[in-house]
Amino acid sequence: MADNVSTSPEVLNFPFEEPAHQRETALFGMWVFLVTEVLFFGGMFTAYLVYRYSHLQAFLEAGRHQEWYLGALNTAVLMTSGFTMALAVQAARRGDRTWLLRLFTMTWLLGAAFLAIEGYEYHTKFVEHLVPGNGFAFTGSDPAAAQLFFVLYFTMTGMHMFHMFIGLMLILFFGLWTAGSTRPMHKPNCFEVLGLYWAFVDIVWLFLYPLFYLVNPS
Amino acid sequence: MSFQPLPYEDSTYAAPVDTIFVLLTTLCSVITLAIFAVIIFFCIRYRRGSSADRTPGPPKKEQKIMEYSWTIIPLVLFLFLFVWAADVYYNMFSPPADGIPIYVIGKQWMWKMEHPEGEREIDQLHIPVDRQIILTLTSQDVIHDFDVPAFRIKHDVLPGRYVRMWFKATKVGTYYLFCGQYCGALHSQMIGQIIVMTAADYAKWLDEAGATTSGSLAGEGSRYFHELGCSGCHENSKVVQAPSLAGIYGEPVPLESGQMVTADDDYLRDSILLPGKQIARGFQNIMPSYQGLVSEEQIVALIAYIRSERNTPAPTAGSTP
Amino acid sequence: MNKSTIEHLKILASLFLLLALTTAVAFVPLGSWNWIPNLVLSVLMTGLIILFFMRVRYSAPLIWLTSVAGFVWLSLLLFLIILDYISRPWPQ
Amino acid sequence: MTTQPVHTLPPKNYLNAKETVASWFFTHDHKRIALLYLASITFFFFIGGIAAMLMRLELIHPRGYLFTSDTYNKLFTMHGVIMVWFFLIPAIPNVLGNFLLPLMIGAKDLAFPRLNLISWYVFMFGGLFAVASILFGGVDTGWTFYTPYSSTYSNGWVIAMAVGIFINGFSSIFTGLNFIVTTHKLRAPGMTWFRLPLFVWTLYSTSLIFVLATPVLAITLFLVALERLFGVGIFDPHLGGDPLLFQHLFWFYSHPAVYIMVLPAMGVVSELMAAFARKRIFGYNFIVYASLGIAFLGFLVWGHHMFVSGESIYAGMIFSLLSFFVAVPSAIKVFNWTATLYKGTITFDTPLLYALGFVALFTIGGMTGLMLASLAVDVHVTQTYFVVAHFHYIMVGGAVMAYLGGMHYWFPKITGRMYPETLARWSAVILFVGFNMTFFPQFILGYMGMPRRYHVYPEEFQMLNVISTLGTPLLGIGYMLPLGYLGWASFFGRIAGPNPWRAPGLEWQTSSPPPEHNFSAIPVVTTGPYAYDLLPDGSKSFTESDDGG
Repeated sequence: MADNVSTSPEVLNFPFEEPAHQRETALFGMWVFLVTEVLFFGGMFTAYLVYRYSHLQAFLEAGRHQEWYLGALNTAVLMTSGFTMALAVQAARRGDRTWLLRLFTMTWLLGAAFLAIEGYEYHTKFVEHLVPGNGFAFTGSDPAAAQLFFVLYFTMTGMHMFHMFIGLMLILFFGLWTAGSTRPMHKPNCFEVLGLYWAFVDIVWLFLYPLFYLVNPS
Repeated sequence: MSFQPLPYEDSTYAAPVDTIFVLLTTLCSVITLAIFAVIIFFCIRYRRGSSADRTPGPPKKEQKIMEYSWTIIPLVLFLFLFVWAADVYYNMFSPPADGIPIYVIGKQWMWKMEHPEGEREIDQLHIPVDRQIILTLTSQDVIHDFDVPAFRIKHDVLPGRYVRMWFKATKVGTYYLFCGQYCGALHSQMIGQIIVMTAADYAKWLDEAGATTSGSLAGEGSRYFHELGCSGCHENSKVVQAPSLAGIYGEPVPLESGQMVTADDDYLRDSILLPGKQIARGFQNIMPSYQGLVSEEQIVALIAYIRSERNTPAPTAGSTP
Repeated sequence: MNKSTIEHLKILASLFLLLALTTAVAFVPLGSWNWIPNLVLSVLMTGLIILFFMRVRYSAPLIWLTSVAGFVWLSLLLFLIILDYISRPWPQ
Repeated sequence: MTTQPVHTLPPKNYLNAKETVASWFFTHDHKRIALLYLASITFFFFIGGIAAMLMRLELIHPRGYLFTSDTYNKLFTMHGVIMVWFFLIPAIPNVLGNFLLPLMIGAKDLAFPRLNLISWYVFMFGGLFAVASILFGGVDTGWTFYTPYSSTYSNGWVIAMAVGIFINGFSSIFTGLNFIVTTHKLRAPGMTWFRLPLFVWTLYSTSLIFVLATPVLAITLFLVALERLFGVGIFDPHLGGDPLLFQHLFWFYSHPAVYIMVLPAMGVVSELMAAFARKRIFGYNFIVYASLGIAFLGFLVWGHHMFVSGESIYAGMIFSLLSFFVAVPSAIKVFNWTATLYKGTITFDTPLLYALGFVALFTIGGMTGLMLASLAVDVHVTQTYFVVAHFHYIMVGGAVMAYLGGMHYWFPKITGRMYPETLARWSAVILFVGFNMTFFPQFILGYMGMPRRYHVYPEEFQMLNVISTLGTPLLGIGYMLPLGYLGWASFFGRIAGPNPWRAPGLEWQTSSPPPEHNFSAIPVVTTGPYAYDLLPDGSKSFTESDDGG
């Protein structure tokens, strides 16, 4: 299996002339992009905190309807996928195609499991009439504010799931590309950038979990 | 309408606002003109081909001193004006205890005013000169803005919330009331008048206008209090399921959640529309919401009624849970 | 297993531990204040992920700086907005 | 007496390196992408400009006979949206910045050339939505999209417009990201941070704002669109929301956005001042720190747009105080430009005229900004024409003046040819006069109390409105003239040679127009910027043609 662990010369994109320079630049670029992502989600977190402050009672009541164990399970799933992804990046750096593909498969399956659990949760919300809009039914002190909680819940987890979905597509794409190519892996930076993205998606969830599932767990 | 260009001073704010404005303008103009003068002077003196001395300038240390001094001196002057302007601003939005309370409701695209005596006006507000007027503003739909340039007052009128400001007109006359916040198609036609009258004229106007109204705003509120069924629970004589509202206005209310709130306009409004939001200690959340069942005018009247009862002592028996 | 894999495993174990802790904390009756320890623990977990899974611990200072910049900026936004809300009640 | 040196265009340059249409639309060359942006924003500028002209025409008469209220509202919304997001924000960064950043730091291109092209396509895609929403019937919310009007009550194509701006935001983000990474990673050997030209510093500061502020706007407009689409009430008070939250989030972006427009303008002016005074810029370090300071403080003052909106009056006081502080770095810059002229050798070529125009108008704009930052005064003049005049002085008087000054200064670098100097000087003067005539009366109108976004207004305001409207033809000529003669000169102007201004910046050390990859060999930098005193021969002489004169 010698060809699996060969380190190969990287492809250099214009205007770079050295692999190290290209790598540093690509990673820095990704980090700057993640800064924008932090603020993108940040706008929604701001809305959450403001409304939680203004409608504490309603948020506590609405939080009752969240299954904390599903959230905890999802957090664990996502953390594990972050772990496998981090290892996948290491494998890519070593040029270890076999392990890269194995770890990618695991990451992908864990990510898909996350989406499935989240989908189940959306389904229960639908059944309990907790989806904002005309069908929304909530008995509590302030249904409008409770609806706000669920609007934020669906928007923020929805936006997070959208990011997960993109991540899964990218893993699939890079995985098939790696599996289908017999050439040594010549673009290791792609995997590192993808790894950063995936870890960021994890981080967003680490904040969504306490804010939506641990508000008032029973 | 007696609308004159600068300077017109028709409320108690006009003088301080204009003074700050004039001071700022002077200070800014002096700085601006000084910069322009220096630029023009340099441009002429150091134009290409002039024989001006161009040996290197002052040493580095002086350069730094210059940088610091032209930064810090104007800043200190401006900070002085900041404090002054902030003080006037604070004053504008801190209504005094006594004054004529007037409720203003904005809607696309008109102003509805309600006097404590029960007079209602559309796009017009009659007020006496030299009296403190306390405005409580709210909107039925989008954000509007109560803007009277002659009085130097302006504040957004928000849906779902009361904002308060006050002023004292110092001159008899008719003044423009604009909507200062873009509110839709006829935004620029949402113009009203503030009619400032002498005390005598105002009393006369109240009498004449009063002939067509059905009593004071509080009286009207009292009627709604019974018609809408509030009295069924909130009147002292009945079984105690709900807190008595006599004497509650402006007083602290302990809540179930352990917090204390003041029973101000906003609290009362919320309690009518969202009774479960802040539950008074010792009571249960059994009151139905009146959202969609009462108009902004009715809420205002109800609040005026509760306010008028503020001096009625709360019955001691009613407050035990 | 190489050294790096072992390190990753340790981090994953710590993350699970913190997850258990944050979940447990949510059940402690603190009135409505559980969110503060919860968020602190989330920040801790984030720190672990950033430092190890995202390799910032082994990166140049520029990356360190960038990795916190977004959070610092977000806290500016949050701070000034919350400032408005908590001081909203007007003088009577 | 020497004869004027005869220059020829370099036979191979970025303009003729490849000649197919596809080679333009799929180019990765930052210089060509800059020209793509130039064409697009010029197009948008004229759309926004026509809307402005129609508005001024309507305002001649106090009863507004020309348009219905609805049409007028759509016009000012269109003017605002197009001018802010599709002209002013991309103007200097995406045209001049794109063209010059790699040249100025001695790089072959931006760090991510493909992303740069994608950024343009994203920009155009966003523009498509914006233009479509106008063509289908327009939006009447004002460029500020205040809720609940925009989310519930308006009947216009708000969602399409919001989507357009959302997409446009990603173009800004990509550009900002690219600039930041390029500045960090692709500087030529010897180009240390404190040898960077000030224009690069301001582009860097601007990019920080792009990256840190734009995502918040994107998510805010996304929430508005969501609320409108599903009627779920995120900012609607009847459903528990708070319209002020929208304003906070909106101005968290839109206040720094003003600095996106004006910071690079300041950078351009710094370059021009040094070039036409033939001197090192005064207080280079102070200007650098001031740029970063503006970018930072600019994030902390958004609440001054909301002094009368219902935000807490204590928050108002804090925002007011911070707003006074943001004036400090701006003032430092104005003082430093003035000091740069001291003991210079000044020639009054068109770019300097624009730069001086910038300083004058920006100073007036900044000073009136201080009045607006003063709480009690703001209560009186906010949401009136005073504010309109103030931000036009900053954004049009400031940013557009500097943009045109920069376009003239770097025109020979971009096209290899010179523009007609006399005509250009006249055009700058006409623009300056027209601008002041249009916008100065609006300060007075504002203090008299005329609210903005009014097209039916009391008769007392008519005189000043007429004067303001009379200024617009001059303003229009001031914009049309450069479009005409710069367009002409791109093909028929005198050939300029590599360094017509005899400037020491790296962008002048390569041919004009530059070759496809900017430099034949990556330059090595040994001195700081603006080393006019170190120029080998005749540093005091200005243009080559003047050598013997």
